[in-house]
Amino acid sequence: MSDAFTAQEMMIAVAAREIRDRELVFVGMRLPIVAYAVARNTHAPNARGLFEVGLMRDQAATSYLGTMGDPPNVAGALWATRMSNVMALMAQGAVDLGFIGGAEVDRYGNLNTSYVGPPERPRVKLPGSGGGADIAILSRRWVTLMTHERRRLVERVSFVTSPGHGDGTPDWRRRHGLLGGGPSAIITTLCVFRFPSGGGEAYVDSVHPGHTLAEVREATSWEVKIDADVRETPPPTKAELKEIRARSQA
Amino acid sequence: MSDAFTAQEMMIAVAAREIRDRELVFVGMRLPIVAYAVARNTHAPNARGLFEVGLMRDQAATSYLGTMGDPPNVAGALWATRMSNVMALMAQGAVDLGFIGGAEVDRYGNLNTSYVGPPERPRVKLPGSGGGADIAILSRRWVTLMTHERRRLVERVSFVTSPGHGDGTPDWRRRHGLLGGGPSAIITTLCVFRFPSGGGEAYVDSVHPGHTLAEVREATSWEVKIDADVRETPPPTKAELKEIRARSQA
Amino acid sequence: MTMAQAIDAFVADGASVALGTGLEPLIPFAAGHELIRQRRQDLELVGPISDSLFDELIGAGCVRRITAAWVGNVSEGLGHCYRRSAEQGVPRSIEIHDHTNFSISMALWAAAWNVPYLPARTLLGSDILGTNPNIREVDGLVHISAVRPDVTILHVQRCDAQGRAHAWGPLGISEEAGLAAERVIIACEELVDAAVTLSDPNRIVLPETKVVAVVHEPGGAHPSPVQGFWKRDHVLDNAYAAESRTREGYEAWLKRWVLDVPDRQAYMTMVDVDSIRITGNRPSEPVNFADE
Amino acid sequence: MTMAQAIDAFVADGASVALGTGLEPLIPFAAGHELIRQRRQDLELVGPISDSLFDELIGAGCVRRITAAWVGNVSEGLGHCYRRSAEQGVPRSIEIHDHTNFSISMALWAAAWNVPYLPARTLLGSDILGTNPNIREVDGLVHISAVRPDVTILHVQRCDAQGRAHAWGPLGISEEAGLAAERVIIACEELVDAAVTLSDPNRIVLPETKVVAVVHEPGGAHPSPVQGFWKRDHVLDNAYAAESRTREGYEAWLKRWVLDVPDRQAYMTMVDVDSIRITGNRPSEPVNFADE
Repeated sequence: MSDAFTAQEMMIAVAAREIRDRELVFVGMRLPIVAYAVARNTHAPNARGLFEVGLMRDQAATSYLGTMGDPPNVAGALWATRMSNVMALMAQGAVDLGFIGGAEVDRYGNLNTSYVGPPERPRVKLPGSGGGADIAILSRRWVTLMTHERRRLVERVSFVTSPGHGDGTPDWRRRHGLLGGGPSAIITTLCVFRFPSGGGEAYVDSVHPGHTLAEVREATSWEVKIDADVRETPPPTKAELKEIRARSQA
Repeated sequence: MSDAFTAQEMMIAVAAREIRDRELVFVGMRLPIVAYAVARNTHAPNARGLFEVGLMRDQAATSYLGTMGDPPNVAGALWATRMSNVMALMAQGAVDLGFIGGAEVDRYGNLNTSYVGPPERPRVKLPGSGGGADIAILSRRWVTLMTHERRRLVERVSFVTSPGHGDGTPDWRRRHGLLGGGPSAIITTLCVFRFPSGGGEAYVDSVHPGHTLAEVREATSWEVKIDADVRETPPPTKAELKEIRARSQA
Repeated sequence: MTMAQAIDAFVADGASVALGTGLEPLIPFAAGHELIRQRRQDLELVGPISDSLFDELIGAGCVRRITAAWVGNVSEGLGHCYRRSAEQGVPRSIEIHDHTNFSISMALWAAAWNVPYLPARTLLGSDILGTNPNIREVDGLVHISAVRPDVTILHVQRCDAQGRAHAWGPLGISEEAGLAAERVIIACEELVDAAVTLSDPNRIVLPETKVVAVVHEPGGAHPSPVQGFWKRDHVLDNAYAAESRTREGYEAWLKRWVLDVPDRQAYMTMVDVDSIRITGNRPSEPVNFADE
Repeated sequence: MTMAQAIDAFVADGASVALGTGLEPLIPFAAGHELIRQRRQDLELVGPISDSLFDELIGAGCVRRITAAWVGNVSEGLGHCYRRSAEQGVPRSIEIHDHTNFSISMALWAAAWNVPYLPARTLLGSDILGTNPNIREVDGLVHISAVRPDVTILHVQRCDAQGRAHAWGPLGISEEAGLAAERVIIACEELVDAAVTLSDPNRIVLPETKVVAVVHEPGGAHPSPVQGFWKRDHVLDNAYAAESRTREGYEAWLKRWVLDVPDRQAYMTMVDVDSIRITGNRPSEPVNFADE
């Protein structure tokens, strides 16, 4: 197995490390499904995955998943139920960590997956929230994964589908009645952003191997904050890469 | 089989005749369970029974039921589910007829199954609504069965658990937002009361064989209205008695 | 874990406890009797119809508040301990939060979805609106406040040691009561391998993350029925209804069936189990969960 | 009944139709294709995530309004027909009532319980509050108006002729979509005897009183998966995503896979069924419904 890794593999490895052992993780589509499997089979053997389609699991599926509803994700599930029951657990604060995809994110972690341009005649019509806004509002903390491009990391999203830390003022979420803690990280193809506790603006916490802060600045629309202790993101381990590659589509 | 019949058998036969073919009937405890079975096996072969415990049936249970949740009522059910799903059907107006028991009823068909005397220190604490108030408010029409005694048929109930036609003024139910049509009959051990369409006061529609209007007047707290065409209640048929007796506890 | 251990560990004095959520079947009588033996005080009991279990607990003086649609016994209606408590304060007075079957379900769904209330179309025109402070009319609808049990106790047919419970037959309000609760205790007829429960994840009533204790307690729902295992014991239902009519009769019943009985195993030796045991087999047709 | 007959009889122009309530599995593609063949107009589509089915129907010009959480295709995200419609009005403009997965479920439960709205804790802080007129903030909660489909179409694993449907695996919002609807059409992999369905009344998804048509339609959910019957067809998922990028590509796809195909049976002859058929057996453990 090659130790060289792709940007996507780096993102999945970072996402997997966000999952702590024994946590209940709301697993969305695509990369987070793989991240859950990696975490489960490496450092978080007791992490459970919750899927809005109506599933709970404590083991990774044994074969490739195109979606969370594919048959291998159902076989061996701990619970097959209605979506509204899964949402009940999240509304109660039982979901420790959620993953959300997005087309655009801003410096306060707000996500747009609905409209670029005016909703009545958008420049780009995106697919919509799915469960994204629910996760953003109700999970204890959440993480988004995104290709690092200027058109995706924007000063302010034109439409807030899934609220992050709002306008970045202290305690914005609590003041607006949002139950969950909001985004804790933005994982991109170049770096990892994190947020101060209580909300506010994203800062660069680590830069992926082979990339530079200059690249990050260049590919971000806003003037990025850099953590004083910024470091290099630890590359995917052999164990992580093995799990990731076992779950890529043939 | 004896043609003589008890007051209870007369009540069950009348209750069964309230069920029309193809109706969805919300079947409560005790006598109505038998009434559904009688109707289903005589004149209403396509009537379905709905049980708040979480069941739908299209056939009578094959052996004695102490309650609607007894095992013979589950075997062969068309649906075993949650109570809230059964209530959904009733809230939508899908239940044609409901049965409710009560300790006290008044001339407008209001039922008390909660408190005789002040709620804070009642003279008699009754068991409460169960699903009674739900049926009274949401089924398209309903019927109550009661032993005919002055202490049960009262001028005004001291506590309205399950609303009938309220204060008896026209359209009381509609004006108060109650979706269902309200009580259509009170079946007692002596007679059958019915109500004018749109609500109002109960009147004696028929008197059971062997009983008289004088008895009815004597055993009722209010001055009863009598229908101009008051008749004798047709006695239980042989077929009805056979079904009723097959379902009495050994 | 034994029932005594589960009650000791997870039900405190003053707790709000949902019981009897099956309405008539699957009533966790064994758990109720253990609450009495451990002399729990000041409980709030939450449920719809609960066979005679709530009446028994009220008579034993365990209860501070009833949040339920109906309290009595299914043999004859009136709950004699409930009457004595409400009418005479014997053995103590209780607070009564009246519900209907529909409204208690909505109160639990409100808690499950973590909203302060759910609106419903029931209770309009009922005097219950005036006596339960947690139900009120708003704009032609009725708002039913959330009810959040500290613990929900369910009796089910089978469960594995990790808390994956299979129940079948009508489910009453068991699902919402479990989801609404802080924690869940499962009592089961059969303790089975995880391979059995996970063979059918659709039949698992609740997420295992809610379950704090699994008690293998055959007969734990007696005298209420358990589909596939036990018929209703009409004889003992009727006996309770008759004996509890007087306080002395209730106390004799309590001594004989609860206080002098160490646990459910001993209790079941006192029951005519042959008359109520279900011996037939009426199996569900399997479904195929294969993924390839 | 055939799917053509069921759509003809029970889905009118202008109807509100809930489809794809399984989110990703059990999507009733066959029904969607028949709606296109019968040139239904001005539909309101109701659903959570619907694989690419909503995108296909939008491209075919059948849709007046989308009431959904997500429209795209599961292979690559963006729904190209949805984009062309919203961005350019091609082939027609549509009205969009944005939801989240949670809020569309609550909207259907509101209709199921016949209340005008349900409150929820989601959507606070989201701009969706400003664009969907049926969702509004009230006292720190979000009130989600009831959504009542005229018809809900479900694909399930097995059903009997009387409409008792067994589905297994994750259920998404199928239950509330069926209860909320005026009527339900069931498409099934296997048409079975009532003895099979009634052997397990807990697995019956909906009351038969809602069901107006049962269509025996093997493969009717392709390319979405059906537990125990079919894997997802990634190849055809990907093909749709690629071909629908241009209007011409979509029209060629539509001609080939929908318009030139008389029915689902013919469609399935065009699919590499051997690559996606599930052949294994992973049976659920039976439970005992005996009553004596």
